[in-house]
Amino acid sequence: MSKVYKQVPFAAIVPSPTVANEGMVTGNWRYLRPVVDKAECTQCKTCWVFCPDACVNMSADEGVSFNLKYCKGCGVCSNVCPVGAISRVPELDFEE
Amino acid sequence: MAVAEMIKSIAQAPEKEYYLPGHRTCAGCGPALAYRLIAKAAGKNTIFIGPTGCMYVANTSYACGPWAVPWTHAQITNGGAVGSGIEAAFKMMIKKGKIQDEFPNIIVMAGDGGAIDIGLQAASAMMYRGHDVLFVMYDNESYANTGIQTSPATPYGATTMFTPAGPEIPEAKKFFPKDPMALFCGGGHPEVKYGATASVSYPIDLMNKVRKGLAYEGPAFLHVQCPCPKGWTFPADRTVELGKLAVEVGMWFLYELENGVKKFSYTPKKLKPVEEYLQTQGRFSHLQPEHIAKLQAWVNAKAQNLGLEVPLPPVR
Amino acid sequence: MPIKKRGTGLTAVADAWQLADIDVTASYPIRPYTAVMAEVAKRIANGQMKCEMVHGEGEHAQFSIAHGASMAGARATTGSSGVGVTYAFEVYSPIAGGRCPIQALVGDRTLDPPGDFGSEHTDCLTLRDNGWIYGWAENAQESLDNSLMYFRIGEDPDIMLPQIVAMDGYFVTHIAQEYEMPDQEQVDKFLPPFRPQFRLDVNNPVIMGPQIEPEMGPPLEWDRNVVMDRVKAKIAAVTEEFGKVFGRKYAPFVEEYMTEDADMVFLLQGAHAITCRSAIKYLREAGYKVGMCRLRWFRPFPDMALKQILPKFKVVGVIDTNTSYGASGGGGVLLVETRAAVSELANKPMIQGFTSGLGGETITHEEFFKMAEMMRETLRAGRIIQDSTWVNFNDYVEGASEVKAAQQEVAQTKE
Amino acid sequence: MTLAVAIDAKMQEVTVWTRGVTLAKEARDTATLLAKAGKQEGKYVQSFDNYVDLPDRIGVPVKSYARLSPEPIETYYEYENYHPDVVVLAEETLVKGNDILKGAKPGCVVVINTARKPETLIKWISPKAELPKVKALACIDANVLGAGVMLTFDGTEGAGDDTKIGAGVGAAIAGAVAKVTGFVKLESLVDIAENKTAVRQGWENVSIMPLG
Repeated sequence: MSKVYKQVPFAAIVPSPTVANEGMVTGNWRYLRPVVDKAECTQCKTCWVFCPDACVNMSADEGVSFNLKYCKGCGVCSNVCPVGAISRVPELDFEE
Repeated sequence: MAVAEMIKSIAQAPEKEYYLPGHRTCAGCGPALAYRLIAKAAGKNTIFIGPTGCMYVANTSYACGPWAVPWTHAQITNGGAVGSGIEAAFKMMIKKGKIQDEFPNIIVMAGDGGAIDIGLQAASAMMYRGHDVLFVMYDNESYANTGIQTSPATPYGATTMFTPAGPEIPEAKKFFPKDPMALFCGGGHPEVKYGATASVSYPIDLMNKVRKGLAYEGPAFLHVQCPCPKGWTFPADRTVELGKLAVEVGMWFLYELENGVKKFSYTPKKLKPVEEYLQTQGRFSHLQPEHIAKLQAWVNAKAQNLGLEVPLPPVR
Repeated sequence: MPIKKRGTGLTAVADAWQLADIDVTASYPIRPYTAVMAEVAKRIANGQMKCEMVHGEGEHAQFSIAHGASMAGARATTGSSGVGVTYAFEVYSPIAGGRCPIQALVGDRTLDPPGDFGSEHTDCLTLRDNGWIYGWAENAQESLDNSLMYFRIGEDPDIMLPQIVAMDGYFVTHIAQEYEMPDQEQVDKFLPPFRPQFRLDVNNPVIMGPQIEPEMGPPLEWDRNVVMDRVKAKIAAVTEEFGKVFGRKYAPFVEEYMTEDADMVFLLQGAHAITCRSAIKYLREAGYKVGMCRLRWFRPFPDMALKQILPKFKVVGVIDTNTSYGASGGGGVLLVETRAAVSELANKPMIQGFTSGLGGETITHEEFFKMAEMMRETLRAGRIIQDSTWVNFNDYVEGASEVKAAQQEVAQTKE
Repeated sequence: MTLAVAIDAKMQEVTVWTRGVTLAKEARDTATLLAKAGKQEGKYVQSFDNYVDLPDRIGVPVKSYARLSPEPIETYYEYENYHPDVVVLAEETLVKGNDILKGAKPGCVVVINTARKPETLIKWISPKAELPKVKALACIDANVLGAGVMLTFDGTEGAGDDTKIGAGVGAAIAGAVAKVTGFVKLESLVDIAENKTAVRQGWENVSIMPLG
């Protein structure tokens, strides 16, 4: 066999992920990054509930943060925010 | 019916995710949001059946998937049948003591094509036979996975790859959509005790309807409107906004049919003109006033048929 | 204790399913396979069987229901006939590719048009490229025995493939005959419970059947290809073990009848073998050195066995009870497969094709005599005179009447 | 057996990276324009979308391809441009987090639709090991030229594209590519593109940073 194929498990049955699907990392889809203004944020969780990609994280200490490894930058969070606390900033304005 | 634990607010919504980050759905995908909320409401003891459609192809590209619970593919034709077989198997294997599992929540996540077009026969038979399965029709109003083609859920007047507008057919799509609630829950499937419409823009309502449907023994049906930024042609950040607007203009109605009794989950004070909704989407950009009037008349008739007692916009 | 019973191939398979303690079966009525489901329904109603019987709304649904049940970890069955078999076509590959070892009973029926209840093998042969394993039984006993052997082979962790217990409609499905229903203890010894490595289990979640990239396809298909070699080895082992447990010995791949000194043989599968054996008896008395090779499996095709067996003969008359319009040689599927199996042998026999028994016609003694006569013509000529012969349509000899006369003479002298 | 042969040795491969759905038509137009212009100049050409990227999803990185050769193209049915001579990014952020130089030929050129300077973008280009192969990095701010973005499903999934070819920013990007690479003449592009001004502006406004 000269060509090395991508191997797939028996009958293409693959284990379910537990935290995130490492097989499809979508952070490089984003060209506008969501940025939360923590002073404005009321922690109402509206952005959290509406994120199609489950990329909004909430914590009592940190408040709202985004899973930038997977966030596609759709902007739904910014659109639904009742207090306008989430802005969308060009991704290339950030080094990382 | 087991008593479903209801969610009263966003703050009470379960934290745990079962539809995880990492899928090839569009930025701002309505159906992906539906999947996430449904998985969240259903919880760990759940098995999903995914007939072919966007929520199969986009979610499982490639040789992986975003579900933390068991998931299996079904053909676009046979979600209802595969769901039936799984349910029958669990019932019998538990009865015989061959497995120690708790009977799981079994959810078929069919798109509009997999629910009311090519998959209609299997869905209908599953409901007729009374399988304890929640059949969800995530409705993005087209065959989206193949690049946006008309389905029986595509609204009158929408352009798709198969219904372009042109001088001979200025309105694009000519037919009015099927009514899935009438098809499945209009009395024709006596085993279906619970059916509801929902929208990704009303997440608490959606999650509670999932739980209610699952709590009923026997088949339940959920018709979820899922705005599709690609197919409807609108900016991806407006998905939730458009789902709400659909309800405000009467292009979507939120209600339940529980043991034959209809109950509206939310009603606007008055319906806004449908034109406000049409303007937001590229798929309607070609419509002429006579087409808009025809659509308004359809909305008004539907509101009246459903018994929605609010002021309706004039048909011009 | 095994029970002597009187019944059809359908009741015999129902017995096998009962003994195998199937969990789910999916039904839809179509002649002539229907009664196996009626039989299961009765046994569920009277408590003999514990099984969910799901009334599919068509064959596509039947196979899909069984597929779902199998993914959940259940032993599941279904069945069909004729256009019902082809209606389900979409789902055969997903079931086999998903490695779900469900079992189906197919009672053959001619495909439309026009409506015809009689047996042709075409229905079941159409799905030969989908990765199912199957073969034809010639009577009720073999139907039952095949069902048990197929479960054992198909559910083997090294195999995991769906199976079809095929049988000729009417002949095997409807004619009551004597057979033995094995003892539960024997079956439990032979057939372990179905315990798949993967099933839909919330405590060990998996994703079944995701999309793949084009370059992931070939390895998966390679796996589905090479498993067929493992099936062949498993067939040999399981058939032998079956004989030890139940006392009925079958040839694993090809049953030979009166082939020791034969210079020509009929090659066929299914119910017509019974008439064939009888016809051979008369042909032998009339001086024909003829025998029979009956295929016990069609997929995987017993090519290795045929490579060993067929060089013993000079002429092989392949009898196709099916159509494959436009196929190489102008005959049916068996002709093409048989020729391909021995094509590379230096000492291969001449292989001629017969199409007979279409539309559920019986293949009569006279027709076997005619075919033997034509095979003898081939033998004398030392070449294939006519590529494929549809018996009664383009026969090229008039010898059948002579054979019949000889047969009557023999019969008279016996009296 | 391997034969020491040079298959398609003279073929030039252009890979246009873009965003699914929203910018798909513009990238396809860039590839189509370059192929059509090449054809007009007597070359053998192909253009196609990356099949595995389809169906495209909003935001997902996808590719369109053009291939031009003075000789008949021998690797006629391939999924990708495996060895691009030119890598075009129809949207600037694609430079971050995508292996855009994978398989690139030595002496290849990168063209990015951006208002930023080449110097600021170069740090994101990957794989880093391939960077020495890049001859020049060119930037064209096509978005400010006013051509706009066409949004249509026409031309996807192998369908014919009856909408205007080269009406939007894709035309300006094509002009820039032509200037940087010399693969096709400006006149050929102007001749076939719907928005001729955009093509010229792309040609004129592209800024080139030589590398290596």
